[in-house]
Amino acid sequence: MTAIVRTLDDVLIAPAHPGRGATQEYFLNMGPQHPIAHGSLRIILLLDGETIRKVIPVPGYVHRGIEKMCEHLNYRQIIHLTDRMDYLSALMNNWAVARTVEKAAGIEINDRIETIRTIMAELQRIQSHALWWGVLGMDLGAFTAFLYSFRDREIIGEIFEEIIGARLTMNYIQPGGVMYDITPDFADKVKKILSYMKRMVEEYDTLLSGNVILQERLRGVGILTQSRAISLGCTGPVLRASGFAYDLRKVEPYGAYEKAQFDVVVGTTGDCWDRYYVRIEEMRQSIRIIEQLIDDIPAGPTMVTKFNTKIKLPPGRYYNHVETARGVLGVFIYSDGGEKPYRLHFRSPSFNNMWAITEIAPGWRIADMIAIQSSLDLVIPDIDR
Amino acid sequence: MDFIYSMTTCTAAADVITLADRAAAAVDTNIWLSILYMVLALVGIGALTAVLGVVLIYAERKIAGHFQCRLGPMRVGPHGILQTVADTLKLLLKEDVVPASADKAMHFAAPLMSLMATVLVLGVIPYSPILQVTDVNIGILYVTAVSGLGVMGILLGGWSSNNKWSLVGGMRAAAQMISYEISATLSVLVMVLFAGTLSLSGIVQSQESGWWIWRAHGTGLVAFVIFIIASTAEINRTPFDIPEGESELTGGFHTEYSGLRFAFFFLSEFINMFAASAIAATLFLGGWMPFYIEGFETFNKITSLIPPALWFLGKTAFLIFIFMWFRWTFPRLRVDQLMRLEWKILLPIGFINLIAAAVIVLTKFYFFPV
Amino acid sequence: MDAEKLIYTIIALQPACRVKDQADRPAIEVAADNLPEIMETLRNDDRLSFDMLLDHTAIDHEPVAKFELVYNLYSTLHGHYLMVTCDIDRQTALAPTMSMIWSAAHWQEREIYDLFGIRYEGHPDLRRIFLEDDWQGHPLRKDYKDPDMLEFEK
Amino acid sequence: MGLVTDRLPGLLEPLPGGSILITSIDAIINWSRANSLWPLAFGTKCCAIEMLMATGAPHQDMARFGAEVARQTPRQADLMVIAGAIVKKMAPRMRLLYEQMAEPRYVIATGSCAISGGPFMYNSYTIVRGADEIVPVDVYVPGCPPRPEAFFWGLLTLQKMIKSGESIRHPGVRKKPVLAAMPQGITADDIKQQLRVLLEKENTIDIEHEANNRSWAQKVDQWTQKS
Repeated sequence: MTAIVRTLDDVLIAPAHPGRGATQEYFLNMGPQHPIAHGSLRIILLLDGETIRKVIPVPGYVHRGIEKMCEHLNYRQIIHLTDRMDYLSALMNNWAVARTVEKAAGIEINDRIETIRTIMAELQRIQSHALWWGVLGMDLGAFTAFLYSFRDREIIGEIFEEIIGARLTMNYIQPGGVMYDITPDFADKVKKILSYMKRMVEEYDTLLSGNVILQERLRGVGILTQSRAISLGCTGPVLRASGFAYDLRKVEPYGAYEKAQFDVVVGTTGDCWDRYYVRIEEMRQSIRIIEQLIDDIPAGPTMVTKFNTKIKLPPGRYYNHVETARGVLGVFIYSDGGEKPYRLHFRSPSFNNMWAITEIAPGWRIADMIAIQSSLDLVIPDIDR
Repeated sequence: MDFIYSMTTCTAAADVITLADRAAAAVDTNIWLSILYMVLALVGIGALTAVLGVVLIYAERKIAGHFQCRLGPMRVGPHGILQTVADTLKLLLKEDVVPASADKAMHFAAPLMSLMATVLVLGVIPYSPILQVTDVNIGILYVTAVSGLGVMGILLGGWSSNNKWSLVGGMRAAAQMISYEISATLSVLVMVLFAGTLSLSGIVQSQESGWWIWRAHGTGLVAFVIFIIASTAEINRTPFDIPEGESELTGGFHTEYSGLRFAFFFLSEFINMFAASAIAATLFLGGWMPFYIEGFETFNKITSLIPPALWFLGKTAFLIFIFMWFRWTFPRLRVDQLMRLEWKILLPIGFINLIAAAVIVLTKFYFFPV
Repeated sequence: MDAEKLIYTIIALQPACRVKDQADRPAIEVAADNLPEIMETLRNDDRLSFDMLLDHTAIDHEPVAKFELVYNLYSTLHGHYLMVTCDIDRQTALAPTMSMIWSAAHWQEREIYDLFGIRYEGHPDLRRIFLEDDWQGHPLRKDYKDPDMLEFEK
Repeated sequence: MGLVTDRLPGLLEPLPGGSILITSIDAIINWSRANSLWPLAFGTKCCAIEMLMATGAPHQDMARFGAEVARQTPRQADLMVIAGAIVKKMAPRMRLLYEQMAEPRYVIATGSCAISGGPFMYNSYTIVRGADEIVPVDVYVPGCPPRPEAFFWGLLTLQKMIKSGESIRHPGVRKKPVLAAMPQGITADDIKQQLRVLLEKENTIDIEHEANNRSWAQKVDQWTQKS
């Protein structure tokens, strides 16, 4: 057995079906500039009429080599690059690196930092899921959903702008703490937003979830069974929709998740509808988590190390992960004892989730491809890194 | 029940004089007057097309804006009323790209065909008793036939662009529009049965004692709903916009069109929407007939003060608003679901409705005087 | 199952494994020849049943001319984690594929091939994943030099 | 349409008052082009969320400027908003998209990544340092990512530029953006040139090169004195 290296051209050969009356299968190129690319993913479809026979995803159109860049930066500088991977859950990406580094360097984090981190991360999870909901609506033709979701996204964003100063690339959670302390009226503002978001999640249900056309488009489409999801390495809402309750916030609680009561939302069949509704429910659960934590944020410093100290990790291999809005973001660090990682690898949730389309899309139509792709909620720079 | 049915009775019918009638009457006495009327009709239809395009696109953008908690165009002219003028001018002056591998002649003909099919319909619509270009005695048949040509333009556009997205869009359009044509025609036939005429002015005049949507023992209402659904599909608007399917097919049949030719497709979509609303208003909502309630003489006097043309425009605008409402609320259907809706749901209902209407007309089994 | 017991169970089943230190979770080191067999055991044994390949990556130990493959496994049944490392020769850069055991390995191995140039024997579709097919070299190798790359060392 | 822009100037010029007519036609054409910038739905990275999505959203509402009609197909788009990093694999595709757009076409580069490579400038083996290496850029909007308001500034700058720039006498030729904070006569090109030379200065001082570029150097001197 030897390793055979192939190129894309080797794959793009449409199977010929000789004989009378046979249909000609053809390739259709979606992306890198296509509304369903959600950025710049290229998907090549082998089609028979409108029915999908084969799906070939071609990522790499925003591959910037972040892992190589990390080898040249110290542990504090890495944080800002993680913002630009999965920009919709930037805080959770920050947290993944910070958590790995803290555990490896033995930095003890106080309760205040953990609570602030948890609240911020959950706020961003709501924001991320709201955006996903709007984009799914837009992909399926309900354009108004998109604008409603952005209306709410901006309202949550005001909190981030006030505390962090950034709208998208936060660079907030650092190894050893958070960059800025919260303002005195933080709790009141967050409570106001939560009561607003509660009503808005109901509105999402009224506008889109209850719609007959949407249910027709999503129910029973693109079923991903639990065993396949596990084998494919899917995580996050995609795995939970298939019925397996793997949520790091519950399985190995980090941050302040232990203090909060919440349910892990799971689906039953693993179709697009389950993936849709798991996320809608997760928004409600996130609201629930924040409501429990917001009232008693413990006192203490927001940075336990000095900000400018260089962190050195003892030689070894470190792997740690957090649950982002899309799934498990793992950070693998191999340190040789220096200020910079010798090798740093991100196990990105979208990368593993994306490949589920190669299994679940064949047999469905082009229009279902849109629903499947939307329901997986991929962020392309997270795949490419 | 009687009250509801008699809600929309008219007291007096106006005489219909079309522009074609005037031209014909003037041929013997003054040939120039006759030609003047013809030119007037041509210019009128041309101006209507242009004005409708500008106004409807502006309305669409404003209405969409307000549906979506924003303002819509604001900067170009007061409240952005010159926005579509700017858009039109820009599209006219934009480079006209014809793909190298496209079929040039068909690529050129497709948008023209699409626009022509819609503009031809405008000629027979009775805007008011004295404002109609010509009242063909097979008016509604003509409308069905001519608007059916629109699909040819879209199919040609999709085929000649030599682009896979366009082709898929064109094929979807052909399947969809031809299917829904059947349902639309079936519901039109119901009205033809009741009115006993194919002429559009004749159908309007037949509603002087009440609009067909109330009057035809429920068959009118069913036919109206089917007609609205079918015309949404025929004019390719959400939830039936699968031939364009912005997020699926990038632009569907008009993916490869730019500048003026794209403007033609864009315009024809909006003119089509106006035509569909106008036909629906004519058939079901009494066209230019005012809204009368029997017994309320003061109210009736006030309503009859409003000119018929305004009644017509008001009803049409209401239906156009409904189309826009659909568009900014519903998600898009899938191709097979779309076909299922037509062939398994709308078509059987349409046939049953038609048979019921035929039975009512044949047996004269009226609950109230028609 | 706690970490020590897990390691003992694995070593009892597959004596060829060695305990790997310098890791923050239970870790074993195996030789490349034994890798498929050991992985099969880890995946299929009832006491272990590591049915999820969370992460697969590689480290380029250029000074000692070795590539180190790292697998992070998770058992959805028992909820335990395991890190498996395997040294391969840097010159030949050949490794056995795991894509028959975990589907996730299919694409993770393609990524490693793309960035490190490690070729996986028996991989069904070994192609570059992020970079173009005609890209020269494998960028995450320590000796990779790109004329367009601006080095910023401070 | 080529008909108007190609033949009209030749027809009108000989007429008495023809050039005045052309000027007023120019004004109308430029007004329509400036007020109807339909963007191409093309985003690669984080900036796409801010530039193409958040700007269209209720809080900012790009529709006010008539620019909310995002086209999925390049044929119908006027404005290419480069939102995010461009890597070597994407570069040829982006060039293709630009070529597929119909004239007149405008490009706004938003965010550090699209301007210079931004945070990925160093140590990244795939990044293209600046989208202007691939397509001609009209307006640069700095930020990482820029706020939607900054994008509107870029859009309005582009509108100003279109209104004052192009003529049907010379289609396709337009003035480069004049930044608001700078005195007249210094364009973005000059600034880039200045930066490039400053970078070179840091490494090696090339006297010959300096001498050749005295003209721009004087300009920059003037600018620094004034500000």
